[in-house]
Amino acid sequence: MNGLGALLRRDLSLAYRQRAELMQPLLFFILVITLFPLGVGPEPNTLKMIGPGVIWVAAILSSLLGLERLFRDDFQDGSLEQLILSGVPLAAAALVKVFVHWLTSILPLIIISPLLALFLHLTEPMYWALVFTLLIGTPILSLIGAIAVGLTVGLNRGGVLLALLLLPVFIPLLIFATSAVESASMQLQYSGQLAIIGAMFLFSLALAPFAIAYALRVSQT
Amino acid sequence: MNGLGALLRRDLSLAYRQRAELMQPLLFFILVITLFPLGVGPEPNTLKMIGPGVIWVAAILSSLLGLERLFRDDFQDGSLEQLILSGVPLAAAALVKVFVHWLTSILPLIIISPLLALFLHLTEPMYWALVFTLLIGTPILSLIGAIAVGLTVGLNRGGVLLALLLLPVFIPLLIFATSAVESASMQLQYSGQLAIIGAMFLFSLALAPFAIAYALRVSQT
Amino acid sequence: MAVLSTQNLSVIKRDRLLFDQVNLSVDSGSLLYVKGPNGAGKTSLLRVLTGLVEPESGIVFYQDKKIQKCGEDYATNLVYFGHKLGVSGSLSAVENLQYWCDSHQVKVDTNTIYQTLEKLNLVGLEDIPVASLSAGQQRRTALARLWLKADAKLWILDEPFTALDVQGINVLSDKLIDYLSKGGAVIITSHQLLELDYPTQELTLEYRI
Amino acid sequence: MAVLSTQNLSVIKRDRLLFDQVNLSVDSGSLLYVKGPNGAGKTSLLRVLTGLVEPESGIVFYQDKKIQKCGEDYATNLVYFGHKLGVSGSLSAVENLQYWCDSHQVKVDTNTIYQTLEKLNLVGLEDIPVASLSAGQQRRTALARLWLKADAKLWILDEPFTALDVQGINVLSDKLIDYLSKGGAVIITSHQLLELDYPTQELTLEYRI
Amino acid sequence: MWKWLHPYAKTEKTYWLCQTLLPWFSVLGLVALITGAIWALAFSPADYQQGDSYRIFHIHVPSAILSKSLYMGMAIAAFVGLVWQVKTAFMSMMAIAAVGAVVTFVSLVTGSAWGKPMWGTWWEWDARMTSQLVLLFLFFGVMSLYKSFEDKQQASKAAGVMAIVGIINLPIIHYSVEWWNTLHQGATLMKLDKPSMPLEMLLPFFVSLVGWSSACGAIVLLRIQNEILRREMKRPWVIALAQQNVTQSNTATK
Ligand code: HEM
Ligand SMILES: Nc1ncnc2c1ncn2[C@@H]1O[C@H](COP(=O)(O)OP(=O)(O)OP(=O)(O)O)[C@@H](O)[C@H]1O
Ligand SMILES: Nc1ncnc2c1ncn2[C@@H]1O[C@H](COP(=O)(O)OP(=O)(O)OP(=O)(O)O)[C@@H](O)[C@H]1O
Ligand SMILES: [Mg+2]
Ligand SMILES: [Mg+2]
Repeated sequence: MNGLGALLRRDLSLAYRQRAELMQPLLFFILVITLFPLGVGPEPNTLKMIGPGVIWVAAILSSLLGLERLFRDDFQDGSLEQLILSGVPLAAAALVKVFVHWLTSILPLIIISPLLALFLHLTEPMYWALVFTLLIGTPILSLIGAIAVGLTVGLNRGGVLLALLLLPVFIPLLIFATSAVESASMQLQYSGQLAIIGAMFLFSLALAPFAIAYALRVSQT
Repeated sequence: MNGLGALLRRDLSLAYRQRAELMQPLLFFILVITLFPLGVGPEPNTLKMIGPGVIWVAAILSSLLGLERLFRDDFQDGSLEQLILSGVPLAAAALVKVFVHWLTSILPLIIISPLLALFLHLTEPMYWALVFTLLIGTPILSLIGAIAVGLTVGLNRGGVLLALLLLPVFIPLLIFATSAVESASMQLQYSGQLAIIGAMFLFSLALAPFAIAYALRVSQT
Repeated sequence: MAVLSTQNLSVIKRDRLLFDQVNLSVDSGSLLYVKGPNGAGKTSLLRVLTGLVEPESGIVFYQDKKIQKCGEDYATNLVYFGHKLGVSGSLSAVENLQYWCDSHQVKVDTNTIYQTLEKLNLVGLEDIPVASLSAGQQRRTALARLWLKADAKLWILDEPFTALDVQGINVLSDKLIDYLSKGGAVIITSHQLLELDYPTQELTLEYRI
Repeated sequence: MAVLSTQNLSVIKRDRLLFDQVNLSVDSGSLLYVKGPNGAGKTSLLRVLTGLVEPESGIVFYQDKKIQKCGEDYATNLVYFGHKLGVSGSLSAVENLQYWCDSHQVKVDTNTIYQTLEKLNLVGLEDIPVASLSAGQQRRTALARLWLKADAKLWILDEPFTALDVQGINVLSDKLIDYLSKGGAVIITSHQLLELDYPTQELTLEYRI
Repeated sequence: MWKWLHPYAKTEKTYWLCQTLLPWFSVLGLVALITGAIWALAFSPADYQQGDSYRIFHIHVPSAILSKSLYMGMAIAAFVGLVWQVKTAFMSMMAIAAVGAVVTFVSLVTGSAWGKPMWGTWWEWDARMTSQLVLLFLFFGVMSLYKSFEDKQQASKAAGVMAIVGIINLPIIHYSVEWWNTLHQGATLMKLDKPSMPLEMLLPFFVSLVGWSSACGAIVLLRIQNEILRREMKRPWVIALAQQNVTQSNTATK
């Protein structure tokens, strides 16, 4: 436990040290959402219609952006091999690292999304649906993405694999999420969609850490 | 000259070695554009209206994705200091590197964009306008982005700065490009917009290499 | 009971057999010096011994138990120091060492860390990012682990003397002898001649093409 | 006319004066050995001499001309070998060296490169990515530049012996003596005792806190 | 150019130059700001369309125009610093950066406050607003880039390059209204032909513009002096200056 706590603290303070880099997904997110009205035209109805899709796509892209860095530095400077040799259960350690990543680079997106939802003229129920789906849905991206990143950290070529692994997860996620927001815009229930996303989340939470740990061990060979 | 040719060959073969990583912006681009109809709803008219904006925003974001890698590896393994000491004019070398980056990670996007334009129900004149604006416009992104990457290569935290420096370029670029496509959709001339984008391109082509070279020299201190 | 022993180890890299049938055994208080030219497979051997890499065939035993079966027991009794330092450049020396100790279940307080860094001639540099230290100073930072985890049963050190100046080499050599005489076991590689005033077991790997 | 000379060089890092008033002069055929403990500022000095870093004050002259004014002339007559190797891991040794030679205006054909690599004991490893070589083999790859650009007037070498085995050290030492006796100038740092059979000029930097 | 600049590459000379300029700027700034404010708020007529809310104009427009001039000033300082290796130019660059950020922020806030009664919205993705926001970010960017380097020499150079590259944003701010026909009003003052504004609105505006400029100038001068003192703390002339100040204040208290 002590070891995991130390890892948590260290990763958080590393994140703080490199906070400029951490801003990246956030700025990227803001960028997307600023550029869209400029590119698409500022018509409130159009914006409202495409708004949830834009925010979700932007969130997915931003989370991809930082993901590659998740194990790269640790692999290159040898911290990863020291972690593997430390006796801390590797799956748990992987989970901690993914958690820190989510906390520092995705949670901020969710926190500022009300502001952006305003810009895109979303209504309040739509906004709440958006936040709920983001809160449950984005950890899935981080968890599954981390498997791909772990598999390729030694090879230095994560790109394709990352996309291939993530695509089958993205599509249902996006469909359920936007359908939830749509239901909300029509004042309907959307707990069904939330439940499905929640199930996906629990499933990946249970299995992904072991896959990540295995991938990291393989990277050392 | 010989030195520049060697650099070109070497960067191309490095790109080929890491082709899996190169696929990343392309996949990303496809992802955005296929996800959009899913997220927004498949109504042809809406899609057609937002299409050019979406493609342009997607191209901008994808080009950001690979940019950070432009000088990072060379800095870390010391190839950059050897290049600076090689006697090859550094501004020209920077231009070659930016060119290879554009060629290998942005040109493919432009090449597949007809396919994607189909998904978004663009008409043929719109499509041509899109391709022309992309062809002239995206090098500007690479050139200006490379300055930011050069400035921060030693810091290992390019993100924020990249976005900051690029935003002022994005805005007019996006405005002119989408307005060109709009003109095309109404069968109007759009050479005016192209001319402005072309002027921006020539301007950045003339000045950016020196700024990049200077930034790279500063990174060695 | 040997601290570490192996049975018929062999390792293949890129279809090339680096070594096979390596049987070694290191007891408490003894020093094994792995020699061999560049590319002989010293690093590969050491990484197999730590368990980071699976050998092509053969078994590694920690106190007569397969290392895969030992779980945390082996981890808490091992220090591995490889070509890569395992310190992150944006954290300071103290932060790096504090984290390392915590994650390796070593109890130390910050004072001890400062004192250790003082022994290693890093006074005044404890709190700046490791990336802005000189090459030798970065390695000293990583080597401080040997002082902090001196109750481990086994140290596996891959070229620990690299980039150290004469004073650094002396400090480290003294530490090694001190550790060995207190019953520790050391497996070491070095291209610099190992001039320790201590009985040395040698294992020479050849460079096979 | 000295190949390289300096006038009142001083360098500051993190508000600490590493050294000041360094005046040195290296003639053709002479060897300057820069000594000093870890963190004394040897690497910093060498990087200033190459022109990569601007000193806080002072001037570096190449053949009595400021190096900033020399342009390509200095570049074509210099080989710098630093802590970072300057080879990219995904390219093979031959590719790396071919590129380096082309960009440094050195004319060689592939055969020469293969022969050089053979001298450095890298037979059979010429065409695999450098990243999968051992630590010492990677350094040998980078050192091959000294063979390929032996007509440069000046070599600046920062710890070239690191990670080399005994045979490697001998090969490199022989090359250095050969180069010096043909009129080359060398500035070198090393923590391993420099045992060259050649008159050596020494410059010792102190570690100032 | 170099002949003229050369003496001011020395920090001490620059310090005394600032010292002589400072009172002029401060007095002019203070007087003009106060006159301008009273004139604009109390005497100048209300707009026939906008009523009294148009009076924000007297803060919004000077600050908006000044923000661009400050950016330009910063970039010029950066250019001088990069080309002629003048340390004091970099100090001026950083001195201007913070002031510029504040002024830009003021223009954004006042614009936004004006937008609410005029357009019924605080914020819109209008090209001018967006590019003005980008200007604020650019100021922040220069400052944060400067902060993230340990070595201040390196930091100045990097921040300088960034400041110069950012100039592209200035024409964009100006022309954005023409390119993109949305909410923000086109050029009314900065036109080549006759300004389309009554003189009794224009005059107080110019007075406040002068006031804003001089006040910012004064603050920049002060900041340059501060930076010089901080960097050269250990130099003899600074120590002498400090001792002189101490003895003066001592005699004053006695
Ligand atoms: C957040 C919102 C706003 C921002 C960021 C903003 C920004 C600017 C900027 C940057 C300028 C200087 C342009 C130049 O020098 O070329 C400017 C000028 C001006 N603004 Fe705004 N503005 C905002 C809202 C408003 C509103 C609501 C009004 C009034 C309806 C307004 C009226 C003006 C006028 C009259 C000028 C002078 C135009 C000229 O002569 O160039 N602005 N604004
Ligand atoms: N990741 C890898 N992939 C393929 N081959 C490798 C890899 N790492 C090492 N090798 C090969 O294995 C051999 C042994 O490498 P190793 O690093 O064990 O040598 P070493 O004895 O430690 O050498 P040195 O003294 O240079 O550190 C080398 O010849 C190298 O070519
Ligand atoms: N990038 C940097 N930023 C700040 N300080 C640095 C930086 N690089 C080096 N230093 C400081 O400068 C001093 C000299 O470093 P340098 O690398 O020149 O030493 P060195 O003599 O080469 O040492 P070594 O023998 O360990 O290689 C060190 O004390 C270090 O703390
Ligand atoms: Mg090795
Ligand atoms: Mg050094």
